Amino acid sequence: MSIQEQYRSRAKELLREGTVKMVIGYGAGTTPLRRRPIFITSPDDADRLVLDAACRTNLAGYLLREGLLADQKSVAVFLTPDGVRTINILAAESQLATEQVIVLGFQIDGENARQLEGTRVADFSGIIAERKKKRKEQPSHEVARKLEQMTSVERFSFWEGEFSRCIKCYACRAACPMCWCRRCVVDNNQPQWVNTSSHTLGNLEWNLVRAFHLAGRCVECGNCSEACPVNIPLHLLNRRMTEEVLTAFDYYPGADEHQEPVLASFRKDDPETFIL
Amino acid sequence: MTKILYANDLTACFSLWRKEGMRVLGPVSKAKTSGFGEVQDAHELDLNLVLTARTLKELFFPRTEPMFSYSIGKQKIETGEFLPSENACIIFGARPCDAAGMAIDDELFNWDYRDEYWFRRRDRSVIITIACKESDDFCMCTSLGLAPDSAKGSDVLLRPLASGNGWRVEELTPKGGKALQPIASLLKEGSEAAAPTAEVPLLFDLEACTTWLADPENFESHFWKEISERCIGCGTCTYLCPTCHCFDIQDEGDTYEGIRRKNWDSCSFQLFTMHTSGHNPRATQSARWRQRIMHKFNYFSDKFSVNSCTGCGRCTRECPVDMGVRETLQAISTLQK
Amino acid sequence: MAKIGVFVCHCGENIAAKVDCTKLVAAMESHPGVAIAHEYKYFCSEPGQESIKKAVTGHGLTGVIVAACSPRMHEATFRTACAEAGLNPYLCEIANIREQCSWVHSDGEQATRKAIEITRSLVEKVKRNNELQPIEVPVTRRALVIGGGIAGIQAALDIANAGGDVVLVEREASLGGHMAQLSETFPTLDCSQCIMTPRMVEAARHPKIRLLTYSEIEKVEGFIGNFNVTVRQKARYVDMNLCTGCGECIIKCPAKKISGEFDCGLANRTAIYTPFAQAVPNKPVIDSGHCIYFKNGKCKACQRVCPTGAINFDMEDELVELEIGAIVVATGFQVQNTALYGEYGYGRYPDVLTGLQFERLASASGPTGGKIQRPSDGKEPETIVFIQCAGSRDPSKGIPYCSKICCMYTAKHAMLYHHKNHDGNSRIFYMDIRAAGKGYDEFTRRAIEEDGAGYVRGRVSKLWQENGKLMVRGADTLLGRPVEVAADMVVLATAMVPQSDSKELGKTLGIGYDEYGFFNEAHLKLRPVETATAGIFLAGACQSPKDIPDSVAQASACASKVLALFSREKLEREPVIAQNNEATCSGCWGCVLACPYNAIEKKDLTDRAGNLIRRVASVNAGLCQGCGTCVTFCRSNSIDLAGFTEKQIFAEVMGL
Amino acid sequence: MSEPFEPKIVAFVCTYCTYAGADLAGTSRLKYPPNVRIVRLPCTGRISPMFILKAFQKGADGVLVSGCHPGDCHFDHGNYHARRRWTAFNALLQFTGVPEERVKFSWISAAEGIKFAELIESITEEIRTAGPFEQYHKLIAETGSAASV
Repeated sequence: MSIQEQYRSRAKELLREGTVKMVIGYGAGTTPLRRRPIFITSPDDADRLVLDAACRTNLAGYLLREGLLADQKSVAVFLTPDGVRTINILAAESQLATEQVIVLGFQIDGENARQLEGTRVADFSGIIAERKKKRKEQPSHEVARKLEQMTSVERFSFWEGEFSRCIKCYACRAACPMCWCRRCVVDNNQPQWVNTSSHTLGNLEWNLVRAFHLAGRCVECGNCSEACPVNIPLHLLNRRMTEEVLTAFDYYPGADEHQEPVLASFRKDDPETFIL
Repeated sequence: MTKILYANDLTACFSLWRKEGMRVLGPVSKAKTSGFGEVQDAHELDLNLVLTARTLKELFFPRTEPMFSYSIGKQKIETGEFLPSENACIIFGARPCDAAGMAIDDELFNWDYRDEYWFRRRDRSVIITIACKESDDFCMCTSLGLAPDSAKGSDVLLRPLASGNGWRVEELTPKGGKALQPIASLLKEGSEAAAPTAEVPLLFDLEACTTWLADPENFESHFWKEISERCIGCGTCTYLCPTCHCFDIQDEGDTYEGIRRKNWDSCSFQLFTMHTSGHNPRATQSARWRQRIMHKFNYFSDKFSVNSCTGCGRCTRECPVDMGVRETLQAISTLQK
Repeated sequence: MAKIGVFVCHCGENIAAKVDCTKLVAAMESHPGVAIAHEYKYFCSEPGQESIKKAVTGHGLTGVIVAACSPRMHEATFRTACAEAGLNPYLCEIANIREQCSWVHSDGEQATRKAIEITRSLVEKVKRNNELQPIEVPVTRRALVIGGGIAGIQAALDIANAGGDVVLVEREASLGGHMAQLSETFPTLDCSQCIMTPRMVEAARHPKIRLLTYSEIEKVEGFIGNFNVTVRQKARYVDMNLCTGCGECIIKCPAKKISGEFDCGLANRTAIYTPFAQAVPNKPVIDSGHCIYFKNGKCKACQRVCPTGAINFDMEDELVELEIGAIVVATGFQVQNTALYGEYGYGRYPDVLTGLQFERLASASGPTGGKIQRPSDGKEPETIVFIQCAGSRDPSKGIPYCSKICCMYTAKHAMLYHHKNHDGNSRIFYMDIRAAGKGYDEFTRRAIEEDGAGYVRGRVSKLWQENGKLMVRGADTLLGRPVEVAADMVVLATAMVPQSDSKELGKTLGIGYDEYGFFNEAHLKLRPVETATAGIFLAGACQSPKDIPDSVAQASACASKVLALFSREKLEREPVIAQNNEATCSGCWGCVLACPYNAIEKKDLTDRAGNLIRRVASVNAGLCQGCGTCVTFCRSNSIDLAGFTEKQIFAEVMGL
Repeated sequence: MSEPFEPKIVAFVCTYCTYAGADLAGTSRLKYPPNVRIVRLPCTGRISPMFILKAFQKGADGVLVSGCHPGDCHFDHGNYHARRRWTAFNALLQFTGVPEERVKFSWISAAEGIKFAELIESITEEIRTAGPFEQYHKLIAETGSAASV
């Protein structure tokens, strides 16, 4: 049985038994190469589920849809290990209870989707611990490395060019499972800390603030860069933040559901080489 | 016999226009995205694109635009204007769907008052459109009553030659004719055949859709929630739409001085209709998606007798979750059957 | 519409000599929202303040800026003046153009320009200031004293004698703490128990003191003046009301070979026991860990002999809820775990003792009746080696600090030994002799000069047993040669360390502690008995190593702080506190984690039917100290800080 | 001749340590360049990264953020939280090309009037040498000019 078939029958079973009220997964898209998020509530519809290497979107954010989890019933979601980390962070930040989440875990290896064992987020702690180790050893992104070698003037120009394209559609925010604020800071106009205009200054402010707000919370799922209609390499900013919290505080976002937010906690011996 | 512009002459053509004080803009690809930008040389253009990612409307309705500056003194308030210049501008290589969008928005911007920012730019610009010989999976102009060679909104229409060497030139407006004068020497008489235009399949029955939408019974239909369940509420579809025109007025600055700006806004945003009280009449994303569809295919056409969609397909093409006008209208036509 | 008054003070020549005050006034006069701008020689003077008050009422000012010295100097003065004129004091801000402008810049023109910018930015801030009302909180006039050693007893008695109610909580079965274990005390050599016991009795009998022994702090909630404390009274299995303290049960108890804590393991006790003869309350407790009945369900010998039927094996822990206004923490110290010093043979050789064990040997009420005898064979030692700094001042053992009391008690030990054994030899290995204190240096000199204590400056490197002797090898650094002493007994001046669970108590109380577990004072020099948490005070060795006089002094200081608090009807606090916007709060609890004061609570938002909608953060105004850490954490800008709101700071920066 | 470049520096400081340190510099009559403008906050914990961006928007060429030494925070651990934020934000600023000399962080106690004066002296000099923060100034200027298309 193909992995897709296995997961379809698992989804069917979960729905039929009433274990979950909904399965959030992937379905066929407008074109053969596209996948789209779908929401299955009846076992008969489970055959619409698709699972293959084209399933890239992190679906975790859909769990926060207003009212979805309010009835205490469970929902099953197709999640990669990074998706599971997302759930951990959302739980750590009290946005959902992990008891309500059934994980349909998978991983994309090249051209194939591979099944991951486990039902609850806690079942994936081993895989996540492994990923932390790998992340530590992983070299910076190629573009990031190039950037680090530039002078600050060149780096500023690079980002000025990238941010100048931003149209402030906030697709990055809408696509990000971590952007669940009831009111985004940019939507607070008393005072208006972040300029809402999409001139380069306003765009720079917006993108810096977003990256900062994601420090220690980003699982590097790539939803933001994928969503950006003008292809700003937002992931570079978020990856840099992840590398910073990893090296400075040995902090891997989403390690478990009890992890304290990196910026709401501290150690007395945190590094401070840059402080005069 | 008709006039032909050969691709080889394009750069020369551009310098002739520039000599007349006209700027030349056209489709360019830069940093993994594409849009309209100023060019000096024909090689800078990316004419192979089916459609630029960003639309023509940005040239007339920029995403952020200063309207006036102000400075508040103790005794008086001073203001300064930011009206766009009237320097002429050639837009070379627009697509018919984008050009049609500008004509549709002309109605809007000249409705209860004449929007100087829009019309100064419209009046100074000449849109030279190239008919499409190729389309992609998302194109749907035909379903909206347009075609890959529609003339709507264009001043000049170019039809690609079958040889690929140039274009047959069709002058559509006096403004277009005037723009062709400086390059008259480069327009050769000829009878070379044009390449066939792209075949864009009909995807839905527009009339059936508008009828369904016009029925008040359907306003509260379950359909809206189902069709938009995955919508994440970003502004991509609206910001990349050639006709979406909503904007917000923002004062930017400090206590003494600042600039009043006109910024794009989107009905997809929760904040778009949020009241100061905290009440939001369009509280759900499905209500916001319904608004977008209703506005395009019901309210707008009620007022201006034209739907505010040209079938460019960008809403689907660029949607992070694979939604768009296409899926919704297709689904509505199915409901009707 | 804002009507701001700007008052530019010359401060004599202090400001006016550098800053062109007339120019500053002119600049402010033309600034939007400024109704008037005046200059004057000394605005802090009586006529200066009067002129501000007159302007406030005369012009109906909505805000006041005094451009003068540092707000740390006269903010209170000018705010009071504004309040007297009917303007909410928090609508007054100070532009610091003296300490941070005229005094530090040489160029008058530049200083003037800077003064204008400073003042302007504060005008922008004050336009957005809100009227704030001081927060009033009632005061419960009952103090909780944690720890029944000398510090806790002293604090409790001082408070009670002044009329305050006290709850004195001691976790052992008796009051007394470490001081009750000591033999004699330096530098006067009076008997510790002789001076301690009357205090213990006084505390126990005091009508204003409620004594809870064998009890521990379970939970602390609330804030200054209004703490809610839960105390766990551990089951004693002896009914305190019925027990007469006759001691029959102790005599009959068959479990007799339990190492006694009070005698530091030098003597045994029974399973039902009083910690020591003079215990207060002098009523026994059953150690359920060693009691034969609790172990195998049979015995009850004590119950059978008890004439009043006071023994109750079914007793359970009780939780006592207390309303408390102030807390004195006096939990003391413990002696460092000697296992750290394997090289000194503690635990391996029975005649290697800690200082505290030596106290028990020397004590008239101790296991030997005050005779200095070797635990191994009961012989009187002919030579004793004392090793100072056995733990203290040794970063490699994790204790870089000085335990402060060891120099003195070692001198005392040597003295006591020589007094009891005139032919004895003492050798004291020391690093320095630290004898600062009234009569202290005289005391150590006396030990050396009159009693013949033999001081050797140097460290001990090795200790081993040979032919029934404890061989001690060390260095005499003054003579520059190694020394080897054959001793009969070795006494280690072990370090004073915090109670092993002090960090947990610190967390329960919400007070800070250092890396060792000593509690942090609010300011080492200026607020040594207060903690950073208002209403919680520190006495004795729980804050740092201390001797008896220091502990008692600090305890009395605590009492005066508590009494000062109790002398007030209500407490007024600066209203600079955080406030949360419940409409935008998403309940992520980052603020809850970040708050140093546990001042942010989780609040249920419910609909009219009482159904939970969601949970949001809610600031407890009594606990919040106004640091604003939560504000910066809050990504959605939901939480804000009165007096330093986002709007105010934004305007201040944009006004620069 | 044009006027020599005088950098604009904005300092965000906590009231208990660095503000008091700056006062001490004053009462000690130490001299330092007049380029710095101080914004007083209760604690470094209250200093948001947004403040830094707004200071730049107001044309600052440099920003200083300063508070109590670790362990000395009046609010027990506001500065420890601040330090983590700065670590992340500083990395972000540098990654986006805000030069290291434009944003400085320091611990200055109430007793360190001299350190305050010397630090202001040295960062003013450093920024004077680096020149105006032109790249940022350009972005500010753009907000005041008409859209280019």
